[in-house]
Amino acid sequence: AQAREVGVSATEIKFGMTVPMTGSASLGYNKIPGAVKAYFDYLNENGGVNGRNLKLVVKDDRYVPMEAISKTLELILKDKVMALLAPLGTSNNIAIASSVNPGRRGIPVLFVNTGFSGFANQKKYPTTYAILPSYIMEAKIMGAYIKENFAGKKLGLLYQDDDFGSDALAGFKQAGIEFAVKVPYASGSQGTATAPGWITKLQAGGAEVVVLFGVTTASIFALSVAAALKFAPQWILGSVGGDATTIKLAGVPAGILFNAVGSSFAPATTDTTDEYVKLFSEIYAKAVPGSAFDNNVMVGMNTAFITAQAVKAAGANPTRKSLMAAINAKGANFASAGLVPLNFSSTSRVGYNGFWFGKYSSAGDLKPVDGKYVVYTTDSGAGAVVKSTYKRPAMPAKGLPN
Amino acid sequence: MHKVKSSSHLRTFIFIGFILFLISNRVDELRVYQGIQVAVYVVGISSLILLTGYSGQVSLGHGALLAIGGYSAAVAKNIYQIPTPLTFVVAVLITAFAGAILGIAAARLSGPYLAGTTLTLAIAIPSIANQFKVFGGEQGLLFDVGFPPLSLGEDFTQYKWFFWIAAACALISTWFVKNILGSRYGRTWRAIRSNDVAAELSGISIARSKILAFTISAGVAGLAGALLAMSISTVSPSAFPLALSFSLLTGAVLSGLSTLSGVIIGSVILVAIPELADVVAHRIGSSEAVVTNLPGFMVSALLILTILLAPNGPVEQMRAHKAHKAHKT
Amino acid sequence: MSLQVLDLSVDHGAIRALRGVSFSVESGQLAAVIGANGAGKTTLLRTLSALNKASQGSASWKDTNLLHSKTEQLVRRGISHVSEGKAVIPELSVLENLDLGAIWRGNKSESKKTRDEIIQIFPRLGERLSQRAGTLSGGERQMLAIGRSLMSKPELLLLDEPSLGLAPLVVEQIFQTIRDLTTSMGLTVVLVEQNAMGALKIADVGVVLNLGKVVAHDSAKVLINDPAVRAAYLGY
Amino acid sequence: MFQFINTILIGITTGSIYSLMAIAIVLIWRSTRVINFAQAGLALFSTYIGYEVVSRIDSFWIALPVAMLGGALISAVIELALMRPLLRHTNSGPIAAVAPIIATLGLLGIVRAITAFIWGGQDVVIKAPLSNIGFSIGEQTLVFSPMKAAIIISVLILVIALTLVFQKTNLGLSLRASAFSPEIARLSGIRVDLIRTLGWSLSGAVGAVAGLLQVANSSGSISPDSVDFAVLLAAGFITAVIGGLDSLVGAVISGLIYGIILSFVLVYVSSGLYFITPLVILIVILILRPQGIFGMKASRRA
Amino acid sequence: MSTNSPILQVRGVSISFGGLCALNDVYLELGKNEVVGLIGPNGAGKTTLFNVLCGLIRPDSGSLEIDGKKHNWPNTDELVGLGIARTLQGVGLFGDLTVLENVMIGAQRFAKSGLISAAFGRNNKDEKALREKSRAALERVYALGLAHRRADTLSYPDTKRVAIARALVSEPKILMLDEPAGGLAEQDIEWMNSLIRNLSAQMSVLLVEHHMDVVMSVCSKLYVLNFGEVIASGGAEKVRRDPAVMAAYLGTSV
Ligand SMILES: Nc1ncnc2c1ncn2[C@@H]1O[C@H](COP(=O)(O)OP(=O)(O)OP(=O)(O)O)[C@@H](O)[C@H]1O
Ligand SMILES: Nc1ncnc2c1ncn2[C@@H]1O[C@H](COP(=O)(O)OP(=O)(O)OP(=O)(O)O)[C@@H](O)[C@H]1O
Ligand SMILES: [Mg+2]
Ligand SMILES: [Mg+2]
Repeated sequence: AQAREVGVSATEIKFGMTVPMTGSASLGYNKIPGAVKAYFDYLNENGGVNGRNLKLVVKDDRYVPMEAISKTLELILKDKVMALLAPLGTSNNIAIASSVNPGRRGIPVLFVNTGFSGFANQKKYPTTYAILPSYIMEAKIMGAYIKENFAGKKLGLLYQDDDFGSDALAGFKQAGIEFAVKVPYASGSQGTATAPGWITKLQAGGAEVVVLFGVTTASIFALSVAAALKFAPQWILGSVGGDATTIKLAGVPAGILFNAVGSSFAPATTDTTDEYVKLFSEIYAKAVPGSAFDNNVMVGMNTAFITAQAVKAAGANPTRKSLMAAINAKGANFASAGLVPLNFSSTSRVGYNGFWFGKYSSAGDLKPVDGKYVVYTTDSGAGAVVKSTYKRPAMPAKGLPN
Repeated sequence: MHKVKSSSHLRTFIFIGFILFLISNRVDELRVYQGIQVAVYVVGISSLILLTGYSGQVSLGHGALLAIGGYSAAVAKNIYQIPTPLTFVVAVLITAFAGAILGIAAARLSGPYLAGTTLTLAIAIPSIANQFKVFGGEQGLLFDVGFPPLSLGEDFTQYKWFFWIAAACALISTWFVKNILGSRYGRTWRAIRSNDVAAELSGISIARSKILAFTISAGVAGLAGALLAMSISTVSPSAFPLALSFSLLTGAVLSGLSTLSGVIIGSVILVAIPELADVVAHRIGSSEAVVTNLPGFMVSALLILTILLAPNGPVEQMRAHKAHKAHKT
Repeated sequence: MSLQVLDLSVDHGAIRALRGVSFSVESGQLAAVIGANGAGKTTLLRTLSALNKASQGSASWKDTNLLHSKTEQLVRRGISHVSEGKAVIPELSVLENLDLGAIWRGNKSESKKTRDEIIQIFPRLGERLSQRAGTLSGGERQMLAIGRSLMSKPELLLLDEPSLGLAPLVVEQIFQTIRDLTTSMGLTVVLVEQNAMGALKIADVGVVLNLGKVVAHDSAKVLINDPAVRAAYLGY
Repeated sequence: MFQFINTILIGITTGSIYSLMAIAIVLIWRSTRVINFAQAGLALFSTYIGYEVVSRIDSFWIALPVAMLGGALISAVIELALMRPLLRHTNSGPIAAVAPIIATLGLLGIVRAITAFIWGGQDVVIKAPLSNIGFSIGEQTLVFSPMKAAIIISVLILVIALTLVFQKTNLGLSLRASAFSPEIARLSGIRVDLIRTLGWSLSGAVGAVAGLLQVANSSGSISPDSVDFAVLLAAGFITAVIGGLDSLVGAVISGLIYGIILSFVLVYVSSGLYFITPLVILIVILILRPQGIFGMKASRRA
Repeated sequence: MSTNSPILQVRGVSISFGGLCALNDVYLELGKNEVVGLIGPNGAGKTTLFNVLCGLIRPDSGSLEIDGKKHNWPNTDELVGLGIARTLQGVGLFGDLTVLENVMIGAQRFAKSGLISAAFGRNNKDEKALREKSRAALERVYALGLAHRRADTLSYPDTKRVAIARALVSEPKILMLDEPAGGLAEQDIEWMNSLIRNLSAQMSVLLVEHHMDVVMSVCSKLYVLNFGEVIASGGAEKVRRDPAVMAAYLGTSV
């Protein structure tokens, strides 16, 4: 047998992930590793991939670039992982890319966990694969949706006062959306002290439709304060901050969400009729008892699922090269929980490129309007927003890579 | 305290440099990178020892000064295309200037009031990056020192290059700081700390000395910031969290506030502990919750133990211990 | 025998400050402890009020063992100590400093009465009740320190160089006051003094310390006339 | 106009909670001359204790005293086991100023970790005992609800109670004496060790109230890494410093000032300035009064 | 009255704290190589006057002349420059510095090398010079043996020696001593007397003291303060017999 690739042994393949497990930035995200492991374990119980188990090594970077880098180096040099999997955070990923430079080392960076569009740039990041639709895409699409459904209404926007927000603003601008009230908040400031301020502003501005384009905690505080102030506009929640499970867990009365518009690329975590949600939530419940099945878990497990297919597609003796080649060649056709298409190809590192819209039920669950998913797709550039006819292929048997 | 024969110091420092050079050729890239981190901490901590240990001004926000240094370097390089070596100088100068201004305010503040101000500074400074576009927002700015000169050979890695730069800077700045602390300036600061009226009666201008201390300390911190930026090739708000300021203070205490000799110890511990803690945690860690939180727990515990058992740092502790032994016999 | 000190030795780390000190004071008596700088006078007093730990020997007041109790307990047993060098709290006002002395009684009206009596003795303090103690003059601080300890209505009073920094006139007054307190209130006093003459003049008994040892222990009269003592400590 | 009123109300409620945090810090500062950076951590821990009670017998108003008791006990233990020996041998040299800071920072880390060990990293929710729905005036709704009213009232009660205790008893004087000069305090018959422990436990109890009210005031979720408590850490310290560290009144007033200014900046200037405003407030105030609004100037005399 | 022109002269110094008038129209003259005593009851204003002279307190009114030249009240840190050195009532050594370092602080006005040369370790010559000066000063107070002890381990009398050495090393024209004999036992007082006496060969001395025997044995001239006012001044013997002084300060004995 020829020399095996780094991180690949006869019995297992190692992946490495850096993610904030502690510290203020860790909220919610610290469930992702558990989710990935949950799926990997399930997969391994069912024979793994070509007889090899998939293993995840997790490092806590506390959301600090300096640590993200040293942890990444540990993963590469000490733990000898085959590829980096879903490293989290825009600035951390930029730091890793430019300092550790996996590109030059030929180490795959699969499915970076950020909506920053830049990582799809193949020249700059030759081994990096994005997966989340970019914030710009989301804003463009949401813009189109608003035009279509809420034309002429007075619009309000809550957004994060950093790149996440500025991408959003750029996207809405492209979509030609004008907001009557724009409320920025400093990332990390969302809380009891600030939320009432947002709402009074939106109220004073007389917003009829309010877009919550922040993180989940921001949505939570905005919604609960709005309830307290009897402010009930038409809510539209972005995918980042629209996770029904988390919102409800945080004690926001379900009633408030009723009829709010939500968007996502994955099925709603509360939609148990969805085959993926059903399977994943079962697996997760067994693996991490007592922990709620929320969006982060959903995305985490989905990422693991896609990774497994990539490994499978990379052949009997997968190498870093063959792994990336496999994604380039077959990535677009990988099965996934996503309700929008994947766009991997030899020339594209873009993962999901669209969203579907639905409404929150009286129970506070995000459901497609009268049962069918309305999916829009676009790109991070000047491209138009198109209603997609994409139909998600059925889930392979037992949710294992075929 | 301890007299300074700077000439012999110079030799020691050159010797250390040579050792480091040899080491850097033996160890793997990870260790080299950690070497860079150590160097960054050495510079940062020595700056803090000068300010807090000698001139008695407690700074809870030294990370902010590092941030200023890092951003100055990055802006100087990206926007004004200043040649790389100069960017470090720029970082030092600009941060020193900022330090001088801070020092003017600080000179009027006592203990907790200064601590409070510096703390808020550490919270505020990084978030400024999102207010002005030049600082590149959350993604921050790239700071690319460039590849090692080819003359050093093909297999000469980026990090080894960074390490050489960082180590050189660290050695030089530590040598400067050591000399200054050993000179009448260091003596003056200690005098003020122990009795300001008496110091003033001896012809010392308290405000001026304190501001001077803040300026020098800031300059050194600026260098640390630039080096940090180099090591991660970027600057971004999240690179200078409040935790960084606390780590530096921790490192200063682990090194021993009253002398520079222990600075390397503190820095190494800062870098080594998280990794060790990780290993230990995975050894004994049963549940997920334990594995993720044990490292933090151990670092904090170590901190408290040090302050309980060796409040003046290992070096002083050994010195005291020796003295004690000598006394017994 | 009310105050009993037997074979008392005290160390400051390496330095042995007291070496087998023994003496005793009847209740109602005024004992003067004199000796050169570094003789161990302060150490003696500090040990008697449990501020320093003894390495051997014993010391008792009435039926209280002084070496095995806490300072604050001793105060509550009527033992009060004016430590060396203007023992006041600079950040507090004169009034607060005084009240401190009687705080453990928790009886405000009574402590007010005592305060007035003390102000009788040191009128200057009365004029300055609201002034921060840190801004008092050296002598005023000394007065305040003594006043504070009197506030606790002690039976045994330990005074460490009360005349330090006081004007001759005031020194006289203070010595007189101490004498009166002893005779009128039946107070027992141990008075450590550099001003050996002044001290011995008002004292009943005297203890002479040198390098941590008791070199003489006798009635004050005898000591005053002892040529050796005169030569060494009275300066003529 | 209406927005104006609401902005003030926001400032008052958040500010009043900061005041509590500041008071907790002041109490410890007064009794031991230590700034307790673990305060927010301890408050969080006590809040979790309260959560345990609520989740068992579902009564916030019983959880409150229990949490206070818990906070008091823990703080007492910390004072006895950690701070006392620490201060005993770090009372001179440069370390003296830094040791307490380091120790309490370390404490913060430990408390956080232990909290995470016990209750895990995820959110738990404490339901607010009263409605958070604001009172309405005609069309409009105030940022002022039964819950917020209750919060302000409890803060008032607590502050008044403390002030009374300090006035009626000599506790205040004993605390300060023990802090400024333990030896002289002892020589005055004050049980210094007891007093210091008392100072810490009082502060622990107050911190617990701050924690629970904070949660009741917000969406109700807590986690070891809760942003709100990270904010409490800074806000409490900053307000305590602004207030001058030595007076309860100072803590309360500066808490309110801080809360109100902040909410006005956020509403009328820009929410982006959230992290910069405190610095500006602090610098402006300290330039005018280096010893804080109610702090007293150290008089310097040879 | 001193025949030689005064080296230090203050007139009409007044200051009040709140209601209390601590100094009221106080005047004082110090001749070259003269030892002048400032005495008076507790709280008379002696230390306050010292503090005014040292710029620790700004007076409400009053004028200052040094060497016959008018001067506005100096900042504390300018004193040594003007050739004035002072010891503190509560000694005030730098506890965690060695005795030698303590004195070197006083000698620093003679330092030449700046920050840069210090940073490059080019200040050895300078340091050596300071060290020599300081040793000399310690020599003069018979404390050279203590040079390398930490200041806070000294016995009380020794701290007083070092404090004076630290003042001397700056080579002052005027030396101000606040209660130099306070807390000293007879033997040490003797020594202090002789030291002060032969200091007056090189400089003028202004001292506050309650020990009358010290005052009488070293001072040629006395000023008596009471309630912030000069109630008597002039030759030591004359002043001492002044009934007002007796009543206000000395009392019957001594
Ligand atoms: N805290 C201490 N540490 C070390 N040595 C000490 C300490 N306190 C006192 N000493 C030493 O113990 C001896 C006795 O000191 P003590 O202060 O009791 O003498 P004293 O008679 O009070 O002197 P003085 O008359 O100056 O007050 C001296 O040699 C002194 O140096
Ligand atoms: N900052 C101040 N506020 C109020 N009163 C003050 C202040 N400073 C000094 N005083 C008062 O002014 C008077 C003079 O004080 P000063 O210290 O000069 O007296 P002194 O002559 O040195 O007395 P002693 O011989 O006891 O040291 C004292 O009554 C003192 O209480
Ligand atoms: Mg003594
Ligand atoms: Mg005086």
